[in-house]
Amino acid sequence: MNPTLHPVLAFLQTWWVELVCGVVIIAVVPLVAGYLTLMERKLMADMQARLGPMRVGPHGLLQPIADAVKLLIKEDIIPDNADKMIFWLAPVTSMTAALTAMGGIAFGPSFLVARDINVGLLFVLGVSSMGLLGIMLGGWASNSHYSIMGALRSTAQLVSYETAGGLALISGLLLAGTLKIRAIVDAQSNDGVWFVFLAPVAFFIYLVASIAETNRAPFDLPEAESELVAGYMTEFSGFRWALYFLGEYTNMIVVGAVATTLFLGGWLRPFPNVHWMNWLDAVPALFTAAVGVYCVLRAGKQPVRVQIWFMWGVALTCFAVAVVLGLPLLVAQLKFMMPGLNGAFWFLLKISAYIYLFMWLRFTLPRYRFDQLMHLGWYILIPLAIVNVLAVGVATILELEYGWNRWLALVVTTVFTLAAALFLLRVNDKRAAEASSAAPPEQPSPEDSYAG
Amino acid sequence: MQTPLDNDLTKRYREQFGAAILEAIEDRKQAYLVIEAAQLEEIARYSRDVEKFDLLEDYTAVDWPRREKRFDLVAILYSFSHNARLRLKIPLAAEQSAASLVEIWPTANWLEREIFDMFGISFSGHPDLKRILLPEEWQGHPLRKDYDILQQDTAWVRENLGIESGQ
Amino acid sequence: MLDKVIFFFFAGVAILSAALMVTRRNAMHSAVFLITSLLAVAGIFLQLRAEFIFIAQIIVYVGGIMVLFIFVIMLVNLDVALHQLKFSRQKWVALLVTLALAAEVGVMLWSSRGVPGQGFLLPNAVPVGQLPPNTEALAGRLFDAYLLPFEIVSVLLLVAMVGAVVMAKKRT
Amino acid sequence: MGPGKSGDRERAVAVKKTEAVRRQKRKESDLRNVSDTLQDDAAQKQTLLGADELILNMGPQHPSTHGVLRVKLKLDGERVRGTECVIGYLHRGVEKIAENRTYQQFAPYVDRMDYVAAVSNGLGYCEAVEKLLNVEAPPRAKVIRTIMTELQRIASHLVWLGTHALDIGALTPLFYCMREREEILKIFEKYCGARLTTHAFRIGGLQYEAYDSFEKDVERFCKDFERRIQEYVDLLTGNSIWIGRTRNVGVLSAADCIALGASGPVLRASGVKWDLRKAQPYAAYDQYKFEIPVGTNGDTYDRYMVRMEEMRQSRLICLQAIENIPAGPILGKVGKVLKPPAGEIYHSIEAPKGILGYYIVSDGTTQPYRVRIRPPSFVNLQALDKMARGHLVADVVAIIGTLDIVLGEVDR
Repeated sequence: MNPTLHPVLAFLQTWWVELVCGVVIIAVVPLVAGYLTLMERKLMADMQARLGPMRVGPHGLLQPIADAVKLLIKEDIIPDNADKMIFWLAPVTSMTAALTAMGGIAFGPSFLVARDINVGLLFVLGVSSMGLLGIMLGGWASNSHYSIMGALRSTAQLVSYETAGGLALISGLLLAGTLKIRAIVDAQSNDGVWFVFLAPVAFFIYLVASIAETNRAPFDLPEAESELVAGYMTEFSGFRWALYFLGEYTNMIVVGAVATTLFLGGWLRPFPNVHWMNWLDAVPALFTAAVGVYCVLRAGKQPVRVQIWFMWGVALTCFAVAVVLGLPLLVAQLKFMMPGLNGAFWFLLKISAYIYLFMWLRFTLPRYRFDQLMHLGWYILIPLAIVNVLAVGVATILELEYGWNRWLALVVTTVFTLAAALFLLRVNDKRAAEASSAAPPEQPSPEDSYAG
Repeated sequence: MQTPLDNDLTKRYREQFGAAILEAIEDRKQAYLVIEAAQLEEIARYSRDVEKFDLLEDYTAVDWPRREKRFDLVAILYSFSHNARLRLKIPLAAEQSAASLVEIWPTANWLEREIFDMFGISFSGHPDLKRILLPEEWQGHPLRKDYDILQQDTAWVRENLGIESGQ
Repeated sequence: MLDKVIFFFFAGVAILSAALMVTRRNAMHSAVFLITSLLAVAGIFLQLRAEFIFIAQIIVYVGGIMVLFIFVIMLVNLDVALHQLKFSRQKWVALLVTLALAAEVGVMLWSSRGVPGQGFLLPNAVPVGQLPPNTEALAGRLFDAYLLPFEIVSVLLLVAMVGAVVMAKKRT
Repeated sequence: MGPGKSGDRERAVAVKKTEAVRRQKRKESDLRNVSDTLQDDAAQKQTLLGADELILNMGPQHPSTHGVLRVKLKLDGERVRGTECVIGYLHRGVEKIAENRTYQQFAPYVDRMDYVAAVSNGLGYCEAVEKLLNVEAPPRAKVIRTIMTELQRIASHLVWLGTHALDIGALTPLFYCMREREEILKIFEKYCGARLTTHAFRIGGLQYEAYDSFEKDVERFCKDFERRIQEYVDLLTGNSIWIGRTRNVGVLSAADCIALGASGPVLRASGVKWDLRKAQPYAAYDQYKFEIPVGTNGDTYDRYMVRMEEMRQSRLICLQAIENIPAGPILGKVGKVLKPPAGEIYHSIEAPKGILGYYIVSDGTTQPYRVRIRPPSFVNLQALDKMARGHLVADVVAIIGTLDIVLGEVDR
């Protein structure tokens, strides 16, 4: 054997799982992100009394692929006065950060993407926050006013809301007592309760902060299309633009996964420790089977033969998945597969619900103005998050040192935090009332909207 | 249709400004005063402050190339308190400029710019008198009667749009 | 073997991008190379199985400090800096400092030749599984043995933060 | 083939030359902009981090300038220190065209000004010419005109609401508004065959009799519309983000409005209870009961509330009008050739966007000697600078939206 080949083989032997995972992430996540866009468009259409994409494939199901092809073959424009190197680098940075963050996530007890590293959650947070660099560099490199304003807004916004979101996560981590993804879920399993019920305020803060971190409405100021055209992406077109979008949608999955892991019980089913609720284990199989049955019923009503076939195809896939999910329930020898399969099902379901909430908010709410956004972040969310960390810490000590009932301790602290929130809102309203009673600023006030 | 008008309003104007009110006419139940351009600012101020014509509803011009004084400036005033309109007509010679009304009615700003753009009448005292609808380098004033409907500044079109004129 | 490859890769990237960082005229390019350099150092930490320091490096330096750097570069006018001489009066001082540093490294290499098993002073990674989880270890040390210094540092940071806010507010 | 080729080459050279000239000019005008800012007074030079003021060109291709409006914003950070509107990209010389067409021939052109409210434009023009001719439209024609115009007002306000909400970031109301507008456009289509630029009326009355189910269609729309308008209210009126984005943004006092000539809902939102439909009734408005909604602060939120209420009032007018459409002829006594006696007329109506005035001078021939159109959007747009100063970029977008301009009318 070739002597130089040997270490390579040894390398592959130890690291093949990680390599395969990397390939899978790069191959699958863009596809998933593409279908997220389709899902978003369909949902938006449904809420806006229209149909959404219908032309490419049955019910527009091939639309993301058509979009990708279109974006790939579009002319690649780099503006004359752009900084070419950074213009090239920026979207790549954004997407690399998002995809790397995926590596730290587990989609179920047996679907750990890369490794259960010791700093799991921190890794996901730290790496995904590097996506900001891509946005800033892209905005700067475009050499355009709209881009640079988008980038500046984006920086101020992300730095502010990452602080709030990070503090909210600390509240959850105090309850879990570990940074490892699997151990966090195990902690919730041992306690028999999702942390969202123990620290509702923290979950709410993380929800708001994660919307802001992924630049989604009503916090989509960096790319506010009615103000800044497309913000930092104004000068990007074709596949560079698509990379930014991939990064954004991947980030949605990442924050959804983090929230699910820490607050929504990860891959645990509802009421994980209540035995008479064990029938919930059958839900995944029954759910997919029901989707299949629905497809069969709808197949007859499709106007075109291709669509009928397609519906049957979807139905058969659903039945196959239902069988895979259901077999461990029936066959005792296969029982070991159940936690993994059902766990993945519940996990994906929770992420989908989280992302659905994002989309729903986007179609419903108007956009914040920049000073209002900063105000919300710094005057309400961050103080609230700090109070909440303190309160949860106190509750943990009360429980560990003084033997209080955990629930009692947490109820007391949550009430305390909510009182603080009310106080903040009251102060805020008073400020707003004062500001509005004063005349509108004729002379621009020296207050600087980027100062945060 | 035009009949001379001699009601209270015109009497008051005549008392105030005498010979500056050249004519007072009613046309299809609408009153207008023909006034001297030199007194335009005073008459406008009087109309706003004393007669309460607080809204300058419109300000435009009409070109009469064969007349001695070529242009008519037409200011249409409206009074909220009397719910009444009054038109002021200011005859102007070809190269004569009128006093700007921006100080009295800020809305005159763009309206005067449009008159300047379309007729080439200049207003003294206007803060920023330049073309508004046409490009700044355009030659000619389209609403003058000697500007044919098919005419255009072909040189400008060639230079700025890079096309030969379609006409 | 693999550890060595990874180490030399990251070390090379770190040194190369550091050199590029100081020689670029464009401040934004310098910032990008500084980020690369910091990331490479983070990679070395990871190769040493120090996950916590690795992620702290990324969060604090790349995600925090460099973001602020770039933010400032975006706000100020770069054209002035572009036309200034890069290495000006202090080049003799710089040379002196460099020589001193090189001498120190040389002495260190020389004196470590007797340490067994270290060969070319390449830090050997401890095999996986033999280390305690280093997040916990670090936290233990910080909140146990070094509690007082830790608190002093945090008070210092708080003071700095309050000072920054006060200075920013002064103009109004 | 030979000469053609050399001609091509010459043309290519000429194009290159003009291109160079153009580039030079652009550079010069850029420099001019910069020097403009430099000349500003020293007090304004105190900007963030001592950086220079930023000139941001918003438009003419920008998603929320509602067409080809170009606004030069002088910015300090995101705060607006001054604006300058550059308009005329859509200038077609409507007034010049009028002088070269007969009275009837010109009527369709007015539809192309405010193309979102073509019926209102037509009403103003037809009534102005009727006044010039001293004829009057028969009562039946007047009532149908009123219904059509009020439907058009609703349609115009719907377009405003949808786009205004979109500017502020609410995506969904636009589609609901378009859904309702579609119903109105269907009524127009059934009535005269056109949806957008309808040319619905003729000088002296109407050309078409109302179709059979006209009343029924209008009634069904009006009945439905009450519920639909509640949907917009649910989505926006109480929403705290919406209130935060609109309240105290772009405040215009009543005195400012009158001085700047701003009319229509902008004026009413400042607390002036004035509507030409009441002040100087035209068409059949004197027969119907309706309220003039007014605001108190003159901010963007008040303008929103005023326009919402106006839609409700228009709906009530329509419902009253279809109850009793008088029978009779639809076209008054006008000749085939219109030759108004020499003289002049000014007639204005309350278009959805404000006072729409026509000043027509006749020299006794079949073609008007001069037609001056007082476009509400053009005059209202002038208030932008006053409203936007001291606000943020995002507010400029909201203010352009709340002024409800149509560039076809601004530029004519």
